[in-house]
Amino acid sequence: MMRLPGPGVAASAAFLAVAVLAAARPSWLAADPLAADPLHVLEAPGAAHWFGTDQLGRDVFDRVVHGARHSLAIGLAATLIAVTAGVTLGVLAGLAHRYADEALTRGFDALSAFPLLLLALLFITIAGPGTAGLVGAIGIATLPHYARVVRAQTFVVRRAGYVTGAVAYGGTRLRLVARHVLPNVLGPVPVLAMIGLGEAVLAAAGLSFLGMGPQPPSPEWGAMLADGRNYLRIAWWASILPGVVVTLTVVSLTVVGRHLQHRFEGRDPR
Amino acid sequence: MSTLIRVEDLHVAFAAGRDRVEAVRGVGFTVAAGECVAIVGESGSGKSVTARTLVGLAGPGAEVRAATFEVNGRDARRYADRDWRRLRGGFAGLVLQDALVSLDPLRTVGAEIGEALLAHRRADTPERLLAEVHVPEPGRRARQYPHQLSGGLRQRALIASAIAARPPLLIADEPTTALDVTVQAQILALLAERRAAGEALLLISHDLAVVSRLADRVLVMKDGVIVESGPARELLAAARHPYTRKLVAAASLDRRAGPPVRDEVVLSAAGLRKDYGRHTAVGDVSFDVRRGEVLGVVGESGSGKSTVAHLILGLTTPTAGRVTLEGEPWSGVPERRRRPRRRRLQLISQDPLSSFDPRWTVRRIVGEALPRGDSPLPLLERVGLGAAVLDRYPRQLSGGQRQRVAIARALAPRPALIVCDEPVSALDVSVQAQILDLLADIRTTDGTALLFISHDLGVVHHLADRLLVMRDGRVVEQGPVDEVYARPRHEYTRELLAAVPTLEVSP
Amino acid sequence: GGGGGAPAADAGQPVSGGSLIWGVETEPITFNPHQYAQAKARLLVGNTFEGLLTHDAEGGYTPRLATGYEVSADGKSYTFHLRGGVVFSDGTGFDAAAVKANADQLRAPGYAPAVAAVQLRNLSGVETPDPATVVYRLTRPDVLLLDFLASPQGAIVSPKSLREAPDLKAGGPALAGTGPFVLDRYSAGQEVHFTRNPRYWGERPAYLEQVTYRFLKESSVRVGALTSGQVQVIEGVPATDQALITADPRLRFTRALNSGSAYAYYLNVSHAPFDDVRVRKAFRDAVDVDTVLNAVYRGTATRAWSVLSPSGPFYDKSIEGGYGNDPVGANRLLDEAGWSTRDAEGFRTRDGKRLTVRLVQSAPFVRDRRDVLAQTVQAAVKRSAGIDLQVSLVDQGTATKALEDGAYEVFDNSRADTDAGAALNLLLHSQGAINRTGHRDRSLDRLLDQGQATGDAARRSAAYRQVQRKVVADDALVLPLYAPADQLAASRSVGGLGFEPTAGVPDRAYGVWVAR
Amino acid sequence: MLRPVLRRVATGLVVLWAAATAAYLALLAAPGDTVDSIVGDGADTPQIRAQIIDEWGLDRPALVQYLDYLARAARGDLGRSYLLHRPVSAIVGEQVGPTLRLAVLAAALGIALALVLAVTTRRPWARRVSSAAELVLVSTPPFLIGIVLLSVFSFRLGLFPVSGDRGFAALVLPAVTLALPVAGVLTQVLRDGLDRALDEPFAVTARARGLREGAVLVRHALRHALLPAVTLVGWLFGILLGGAVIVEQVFGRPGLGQVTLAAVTAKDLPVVLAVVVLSALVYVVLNTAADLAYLIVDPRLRGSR
Ligand SMILES: Nc1ncnc2c1ncn2[C@@H]1O[C@H](COP(=O)(O)OP(=O)(O)OP(=O)(O)O)[C@@H](O)[C@H]1O
Ligand SMILES: Nc1ncnc2c1ncn2[C@@H]1O[C@H](COP(=O)(O)OP(=O)(O)OP(=O)(O)O)[C@@H](O)[C@H]1O
Ligand SMILES: [Mg+2]
Ligand SMILES: [Mg+2]
Ligand code: NI
Repeated sequence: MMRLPGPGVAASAAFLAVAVLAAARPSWLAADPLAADPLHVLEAPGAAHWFGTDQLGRDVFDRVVHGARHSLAIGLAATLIAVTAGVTLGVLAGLAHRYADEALTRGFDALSAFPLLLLALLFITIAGPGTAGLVGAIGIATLPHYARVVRAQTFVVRRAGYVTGAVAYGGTRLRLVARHVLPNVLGPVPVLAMIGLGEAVLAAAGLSFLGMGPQPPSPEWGAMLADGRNYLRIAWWASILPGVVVTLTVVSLTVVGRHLQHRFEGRDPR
Repeated sequence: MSTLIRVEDLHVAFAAGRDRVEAVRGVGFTVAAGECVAIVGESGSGKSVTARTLVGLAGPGAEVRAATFEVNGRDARRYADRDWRRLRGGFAGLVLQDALVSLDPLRTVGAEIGEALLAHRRADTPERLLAEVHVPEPGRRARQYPHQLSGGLRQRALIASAIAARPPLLIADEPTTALDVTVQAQILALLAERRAAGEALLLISHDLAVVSRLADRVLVMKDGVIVESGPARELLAAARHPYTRKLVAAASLDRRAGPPVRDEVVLSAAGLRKDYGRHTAVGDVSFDVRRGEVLGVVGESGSGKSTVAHLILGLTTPTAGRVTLEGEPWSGVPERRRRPRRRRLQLISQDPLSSFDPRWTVRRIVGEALPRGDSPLPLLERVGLGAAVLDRYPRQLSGGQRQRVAIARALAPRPALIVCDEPVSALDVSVQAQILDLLADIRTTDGTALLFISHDLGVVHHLADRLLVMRDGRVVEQGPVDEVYARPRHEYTRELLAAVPTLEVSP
Repeated sequence: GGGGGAPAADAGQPVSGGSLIWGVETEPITFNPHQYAQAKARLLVGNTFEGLLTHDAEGGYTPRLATGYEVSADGKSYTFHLRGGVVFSDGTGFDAAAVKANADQLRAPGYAPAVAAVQLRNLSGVETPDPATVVYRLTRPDVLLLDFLASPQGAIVSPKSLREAPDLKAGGPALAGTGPFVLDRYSAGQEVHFTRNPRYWGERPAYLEQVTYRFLKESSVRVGALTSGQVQVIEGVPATDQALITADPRLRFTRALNSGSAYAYYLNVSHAPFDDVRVRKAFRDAVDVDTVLNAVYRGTATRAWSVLSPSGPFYDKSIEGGYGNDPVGANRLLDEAGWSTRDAEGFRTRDGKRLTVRLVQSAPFVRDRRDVLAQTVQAAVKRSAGIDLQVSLVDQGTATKALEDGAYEVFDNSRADTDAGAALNLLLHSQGAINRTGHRDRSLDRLLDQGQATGDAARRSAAYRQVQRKVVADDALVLPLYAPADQLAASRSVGGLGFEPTAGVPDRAYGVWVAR
Repeated sequence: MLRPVLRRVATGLVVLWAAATAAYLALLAAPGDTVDSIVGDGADTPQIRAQIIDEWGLDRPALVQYLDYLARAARGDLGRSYLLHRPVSAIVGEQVGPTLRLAVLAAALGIALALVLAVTTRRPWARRVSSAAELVLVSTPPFLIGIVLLSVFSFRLGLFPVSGDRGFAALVLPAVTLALPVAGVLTQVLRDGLDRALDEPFAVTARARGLREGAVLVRHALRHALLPAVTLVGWLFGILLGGAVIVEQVFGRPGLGQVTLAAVTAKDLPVVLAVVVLSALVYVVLNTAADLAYLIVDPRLRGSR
């Protein structure tokens, strides 16, 4: 039943590969993102500058490539926080007794009651603007999503025949959780996280746009967009092109993530 | 008698991407007005697809080809969407296989029936139709939602909506599966009544016994092909095709007596009771199981059979009562002390798939129950499986194979008692017989006692030494199988026995 | 009213009536003139409120609600004669008691702590010998009192509203003044609406019947609103859009330099590396300010050579061209100062420590793309001298914290005080409330005190010239960058637009009209 | 029916309290104290500081201030803004209107668009185009959409006013900006739900009764598809409120977003807390409403036979 991915999935995967390469080894693809050239300010895209130059005469393409590291790293770190904390809390809630479960669930509710932006603002007032605050805010804000999914999944697995039945083979509770519950609960998490990564990148761009992201001159995509929008009238490329890259990245992550999800579910009839 | 349906060389294929499924391959038959035709066959043989194709609902992506395809006297191959619509409900009513989920859960039963009336501009009322299919209090029921109705009532409502526009043909796909035997009998009676009223009936089932009472003609399907067909009685009396013979044999399971039972009690339950809130799932159940004995437990859905199994296994704590395992207390003992003795009790459940960790291979599943280092292969061979399945995942096995793996796993720790909760209910009849034989073998050679739970009296009769009849959480009758069958004392047992569909082979 | 700009030919002669919509960048935190803290809000305050004095084009004062004033010989008491027949828009009359009520209110605890502690620091009391005369008594000579009385904070609010307004500190329609317009509607986040005050005391009421100021924070939105005809006037035109507007025949563009101090980097001398004057000079000279400004502001910015804006009367022109853009010299100075090695990224190091200086900008107060400017300077000092300028854009709390902890080496600021002396006092005096350089210099303090003690323009000028030379050229305490300016862009049908003569910010709407 | 509602209200209160307290602690933990934020970048002397501390009672222990805050909040008194010198209830009250109008219109637009798209794009090619468009909309930063819409429809074509909250025309572009991603997500969810519902036996049965495909879609499948969409209310709320901040910024609209942004950067504690409590309140109310809606749409949850 192995099906080859369609052209959309292949293209997305290829784009992601380039993005990952850009994040890992930007110098292979682009020159110094900080090299300002006051004589070539806001030049249109062309052979010399594929994506044109920005208000300081920096090459937008170089910045976008180098920005991959910042944007993806922020998304990744935030997702990592969200997944780790969300899965831990979700499993605990799923296994816990009624009251502990209720308390945890209310906690998720209270977190969800903060729109991402408000949470981010609060976080950033504590941590100061920059990567740390951004990562923390997005991580915490997206945590309830994973926690809820994992909690529900834990409920299902916990009641599944192979878990109730496993008691009959004389396993301890801990052994049961480690051998049956956790592996089955964690199965779908990587794919969820991949789709979530796209959302995190998007959220980071939004917060950067409001000036809460990494500090200048670091080439973060959202910040580039925000800087560039002042010049939209005379230099659309400074903001639109980084924006397009953000969109492409998120689309690719979603497409590949969903493809994996479908394959995953296709193999698993539950 | 006019011909309602005539098909010749009907092919239906599903082309989903690269995996093409030829569900129906060259089927041909006719249905005349007022006639009852039955299609039987094992799961996946193409019965439902054939039925749905007759009303143009083969499914998305289906390719339908036929040499002749006449519905209502016209060539259906040239039907437009609108022609099909007029036909559906108007010419043929379809009762789908999944009766319990074939009514929209968000709409009232009355609305569902009314919809059929509206689509065909019929001046009738849902209440009257419900009354016609013998739904008590039709006025109230029409205003209720499907989930508020029992399975039998839902099936009746579905039939009511199928016959709303008075079609001359009713297609009923497995109308009695998933229903209790007593309810099954009522639905069959209702269908017989429709037929008597002059409607033609296309009845689909995997159970020969069910259709044998009703059908004029029977078509036997296997792998998308009709392997045998003919008048019902002739076919049953003198089946030519080996597959048909297998079906006939499975439908008339004979009693298979075991070796004499020793007097040693393996497990005894005394005054077991389990309450869920105010609801009593099991009340005052007492019995003993002796070494090598098969104790059958029968009763309709919800009568507390599975709850008893869980109480015995120590998976739930009884509200009252005691379980003793091999002479020592079993219930009310801390789990820590119970753990070493757990191997003495094993479980085979109705749905083996859910009892396996989906990420584990067969090797690991069976190996877990064995002492470290022992190979699972001898056990698998014992249950009729080979090395080929060792590295497969549960989802890569057929239903019968899964149940065999489950049996192998249950045998691994050499238990004193295996609790079998509906072990064959989800299996095809032909496979059912094999699994039952395997269980009978095990009990004979190993002397393992079985607590055998089933709603199917035929199956229990085949295997059990003694019988426990449950209703509403209570034991209404208990005794040696032959005795209970021959002289049922309780009213409910009599009802159960009467409802069991039996092959009417003799002319 | 001091309408500066000449009537434009397009708009013809002044006409009375009509209404105007004006897009402004900043929504005031408060409409109470006493609480005024945003230069960008000045044009709004002036519509409703007036002080005893106002500035003239030469940096002196002309009477407004006063008809004249005398200063005592010791410079410690100022007597004002008040204009008669002036009424507040709530109908109450303007007199000496009203002036005194305002002064008292300003010094009431918790009302306007900044005014009480800075501008009125030397005020001992206000006396009202008769309803048309007010005497301000000072503890020591302080000419800046006059500047205060010409400033928005010195404006006179109807005593009745001081007593009765529900949200006194926030201001709004409940606060009555004597100005040519009455604030009658305020929708937060959106706009503020004024109608003409028919009983205005001046020679004529305002031309416009109504004027609406819309708060359009995004510069692109502001310009878009003007070019698409949704507003007739905007202020705060970003450099990138100025060419676009000057090229549009339907629009007119004007700009004026603000008064007060230039936008400059103040260097923190209280710890390394800027405790060494050589490093300060190197930093100052490593920047090619003209090129940097050109890149950021595309030729629209006016370079500042001094700590003061070139528009003011105390500006020392002789300082121009005397320093700066000398990478060779800068590198030599750094070598001398011991920062002679370089690390992998090309930054200078000394004893293994990188030559890092930090600039902390508070996001809510960044304007004119000063964040972008900072990045350009950052690139410049890295390239030409290997200095690592770290710029962080933070919230107000974090910025204040950094300043308190001394966790900065560069502090950026510009002040739009009408009297440049006030700005210098705050920024450079040892006791200055925003002296962030950590510089304590007796001789500098003495010069600043001299400048504040006398009303004689020539003597003040002399003192302030010395100050400028000292802090910029000699001590390299300050790296001046540009002179803040205000811009106006308007449809050609709008006449009478202009800037306040001394402050250099857009003037109130008194002299503005719209051609039919 | 009463018990679950009471339970929800109780848990809602807990959520409210937790949110308010979390925000309080967060601001307390932020660098720089309250006095700093009130001083801003203005003049700063010990004298000024003393006056400020006295005026706001900042010398009391943090716990006392917190309890005092809670007590007053419980009575509906949200205090006064440090920065704007006005009652918080007035500030927030003024700004709720524009944000609410924006959010409601955007939600309505998004939902309507999603319904239309999900129902009309059932044919394979239309579906493919629509799915791709949804994915792009969902994946594009909302401010990018806003900026592009603004440039094209307001600056270039002059069809809509640039900014502000004057009448319906000014609301169109911001609402569309906000509605597009919402529609993207909802369409995906609805389409999934429709696909699943149309495969269900009851849908096949409905067809077998002779119903038109359209009738099956609208009368049967749509309701089932709506159920999972209802659970998205919490998400919708987040995206609308969060998105509103950005949209208000881009379009220069008044609203809670602007107030929040300003209040947090200036550490204007009373305003921040009011916004937090308000948003938690809306969240709780919406979710309760969603639960009740679920009860209404899905008879299976009403229990009792
Ligand atoms: N829509 C579909 N797409 C692809 N394959 C299908 C589809 N519907 C049915 N099939 C395949 O067609 C074959 C026949 O299915 P069908 O449902 O007719 O079996 P059946 O005889 O009714 O079995 P059962 O007794 O389990 O109901 C099966 O292999 C099934 O997987
Ligand atoms: N965990 C539980 N909580 C509440 N009620 C339960 C629980 N488990 C079972 N019941 C109830 O107890 C009764 C007996 O259930 P049980 O599963 O034992 O029936 P059964 O005879 O096995 O039926 P079936 O043939 O359908 O499997 C039912 O009414 C069921 O609803
Ligand atoms: Mg079937
Ligand atoms: Mg059961
Ligand atoms: Ni980089």
